Amino acid sequence: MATVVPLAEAVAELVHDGESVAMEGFTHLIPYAAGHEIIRQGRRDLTLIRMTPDLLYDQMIGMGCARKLVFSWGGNPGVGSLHRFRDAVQNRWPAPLEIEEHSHAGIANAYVAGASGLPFAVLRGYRGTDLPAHTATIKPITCPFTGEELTAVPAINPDVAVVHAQRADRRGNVQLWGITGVQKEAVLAARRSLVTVEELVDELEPRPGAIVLPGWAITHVSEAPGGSHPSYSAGYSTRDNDFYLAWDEIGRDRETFVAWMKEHVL
Amino acid sequence: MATVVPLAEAVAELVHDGESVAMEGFTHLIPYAAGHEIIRQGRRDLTLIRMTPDLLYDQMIGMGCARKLVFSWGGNPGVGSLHRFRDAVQNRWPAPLEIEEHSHAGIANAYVAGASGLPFAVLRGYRGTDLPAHTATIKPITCPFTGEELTAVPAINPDVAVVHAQRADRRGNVQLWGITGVQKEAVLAARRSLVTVEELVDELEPRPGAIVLPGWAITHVSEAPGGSHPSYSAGYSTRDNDFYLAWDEIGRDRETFVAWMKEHVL
Amino acid sequence: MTTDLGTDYTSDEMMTVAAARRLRDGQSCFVGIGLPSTAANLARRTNAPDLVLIYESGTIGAKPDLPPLSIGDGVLAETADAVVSVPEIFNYWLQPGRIDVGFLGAAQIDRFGNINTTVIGPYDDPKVRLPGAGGAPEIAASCREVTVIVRQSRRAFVERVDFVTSVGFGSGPGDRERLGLRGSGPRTVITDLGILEPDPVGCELVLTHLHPGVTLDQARAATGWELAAAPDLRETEPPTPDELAALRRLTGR
Amino acid sequence: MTTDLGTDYTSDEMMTVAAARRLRDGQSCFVGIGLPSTAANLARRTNAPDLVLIYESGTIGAKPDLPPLSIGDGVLAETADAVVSVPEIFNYWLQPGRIDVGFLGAAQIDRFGNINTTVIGPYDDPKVRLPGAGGAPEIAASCREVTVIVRQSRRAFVERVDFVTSVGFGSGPGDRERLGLRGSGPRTVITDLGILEPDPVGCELVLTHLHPGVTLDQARAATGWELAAAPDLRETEPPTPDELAALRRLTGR
Repeated sequence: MATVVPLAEAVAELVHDGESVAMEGFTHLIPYAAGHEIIRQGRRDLTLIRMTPDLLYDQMIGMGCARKLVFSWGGNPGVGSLHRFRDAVQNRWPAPLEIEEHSHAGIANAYVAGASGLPFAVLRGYRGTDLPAHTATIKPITCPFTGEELTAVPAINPDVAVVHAQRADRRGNVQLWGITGVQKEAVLAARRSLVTVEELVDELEPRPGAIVLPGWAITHVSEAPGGSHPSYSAGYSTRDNDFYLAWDEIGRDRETFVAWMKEHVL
Repeated sequence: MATVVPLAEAVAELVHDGESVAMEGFTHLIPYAAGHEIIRQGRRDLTLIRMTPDLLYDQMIGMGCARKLVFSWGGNPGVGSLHRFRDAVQNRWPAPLEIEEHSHAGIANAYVAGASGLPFAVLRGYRGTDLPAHTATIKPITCPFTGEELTAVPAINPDVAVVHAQRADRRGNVQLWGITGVQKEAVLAARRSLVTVEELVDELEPRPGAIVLPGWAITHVSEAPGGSHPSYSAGYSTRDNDFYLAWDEIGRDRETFVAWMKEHVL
Repeated sequence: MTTDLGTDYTSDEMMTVAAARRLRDGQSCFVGIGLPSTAANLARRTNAPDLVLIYESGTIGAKPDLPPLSIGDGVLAETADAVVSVPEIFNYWLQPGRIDVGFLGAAQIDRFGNINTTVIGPYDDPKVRLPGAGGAPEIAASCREVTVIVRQSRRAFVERVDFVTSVGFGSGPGDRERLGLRGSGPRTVITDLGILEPDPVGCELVLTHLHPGVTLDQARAATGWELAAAPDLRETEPPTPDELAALRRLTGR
Repeated sequence: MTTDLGTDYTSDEMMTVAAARRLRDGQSCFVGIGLPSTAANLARRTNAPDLVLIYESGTIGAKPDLPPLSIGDGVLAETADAVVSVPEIFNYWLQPGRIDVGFLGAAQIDRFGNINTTVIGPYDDPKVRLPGAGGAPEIAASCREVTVIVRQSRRAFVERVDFVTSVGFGSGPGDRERLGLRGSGPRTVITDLGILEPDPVGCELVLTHLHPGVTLDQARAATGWELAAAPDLRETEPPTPDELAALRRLTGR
């Protein structure tokens, strides 16, 4: 059964230097509050896993939390590049960043395998692209019935998964709705998990489009109202598209970036 | 885009002798009305696919529609045996019945592969059991990353899938809720599909726990109020457990069975 | 409630109560239909109010008032914490080994706890065609442990099952590991006569408890192999009045 | 609306209008972000009101009032016929080939329609690190056909992409079949200068349309390979006043 604890305590207990951390949320429900807490606690050498690194991992990479990034699309959606991610890859600033690069379909299926207790997943993917030449975790596999060659990716089983959701009850049952992305898979694939929520409620009222993650499948729940900003939590907030546009300037320059982080996060 | 047509017309157009037909609905939303229409139209030599044959396939087998059954649990849930199924397997009455036998996990994953456009699915299943010795569609597969041996089943891609749902709008978008079983997978895995519904509505009002199958992924929709009896349609009817209990007697004897079918179905 | 309630119970009631007691509060339990479902629902009303009931229909945390007839009755979905698809319940919930206890029935069970629910007699020319596997093979493989509930008789308790539908300990020690089965297998077999548990060395099911009034000879007469008794063979505690009252509210007896 | 609207448009507007026209009513379209999203949303307001927009965030049949900034803006989920998980959108909807058109952008595209959105320069020591693959490799593989929208320049239109993120026709005829890619590949590349389509024999992209006011020499100067023109090279119909008005309502220009 998930226990409800303050965010700083949950992060201190669950996220350790050198571990693999998956923070998911596909455009929607990105766990910024938790990521900022990881930055404040000065975690280092993390393997950060996320389909779309978004501004969150741009910030974590720029603040030196990461040793490695596993991802499938590292941009500022609809705006352009993630400059801290680019600076790390192109110029090793503030530290070298190893990358393990996939497609969305590949990572999504790797999480599915992880959540399913399987060592690998099969997909029609990557064939003919240059990704397999650079990513060791993409291999061919042959159908035992038809002989057709397809692609396999190994399961992702992070040490910790962190996601944001709209609500939890006091027993740690979590409810989320809208675009739910790959969050269920990330939580179920992980050894430990933290769900930050907009609101703790006495009772989870059923809602159209909502999924529920039972508390017994989660380690900790923490209240973090507004914790998905500048992403959004459907029913609570809207996406701060202006901030995403503004980040292009903030993130472009190392000093501007560090100053912004000092003022707003540290 | 699905077209809304009368049930008899939909069955006549979509279900042909000798084809494979998957009728799904896990205890809930079993498409009895459509199955009875198939019986009335005198279809023969069908390969019937269904995780839990239930009374529906007991009736179809007993009426001679089937040449082969692909299944994972052939009982009357909570009551006992399916006597027509047993009579076909043990005594070839009214016709020999070839069987292809799986576990629930195996068939569910075979549908997932079918819906996903993959030739096979991988699972931790069947190992150590006697099923692989009798079912050719169960094979070992080795993880290309860990070397671990797992099990593969080939995709199920039926000629036709038939399911029952609570509602559809006039554009053929289908809404179902409660226990939704493997219906989405069956429809998406099939070459053609028929969804019978309790009710046609102008607008699908969002509902907690509901999933929507877009009309463009379905061939035909037919109105069939009460079409899941003696199974049930959450929000419209409750399971007729008395009928399931009574079937044990009706189905036990060939003559009683035929008389019942003549009176209630033909 | 009269004072002689404690002795006025059937052997099926004793079996169901003994099974319910094996469940601990807060555990998750993948429930087969029939006797297992009744026992799991009894546990939720007695010793394990926060037991998480999981049915293969996709209902997680169902809280039915009465044991359902099928594993997909409407009450399961209406009272569940979450309802997921059938592929999801097997792939995301059962397969990774995150469920504590699998509760299964059996038509035949052998000395190594292997279960048959497929056929009596040869597969291609069966004497009795049974319903088949359902969710059982993967429940038996993946739950952290398995409890089997089955009435004891020579017909059901056989030296070797006619068909291995669900693996217990295969042909003995090391087989589960060799097959890559993640759960620890059938730790408890509860019958109307007593309780059997696997010998930790040889994996053979041995009698550890006799229900009140049942003799070792009776249990042996109802077993198709040379049934060994544990050195510390004990008598099962009879149903308490509270247990019996709760069970009878469930079964409507 | 003034009469000179028909000639007062930008090359990006011409590009978007030309892309929108390629979509037919009732088709399903897997939409990439940016220019593809604007074009698909324009089509829904002009020639294809029943176009089914599918975004990789899992929204099926989204009907946004304005093109979203990201592929996961709230309006997509609120207006969708169905919202599914990200694994489901790729596995059940994209992968089997049931989606008619994939709409993609590109940083580089080569003469065989292969797309690069990963790196400029060597992978291990890139000159420019681009966002990467996202959903594109599987969109390019599995949609029945693909339309690419990209501004034409020598930097973008190269003899051979630095990195194959998404396969067009590989190194030529037969490659898609050999790789087991199910869709028919990039049937149309729409730029700010014209439209390119693959030569049916050699699979090389050739110029089939020039937008009004653009010359063949201009198109060739913006292409990093010897650009061939189709024998029946035509001029694109300029945007109609209605198309332009609808586009400007969308983009807020």
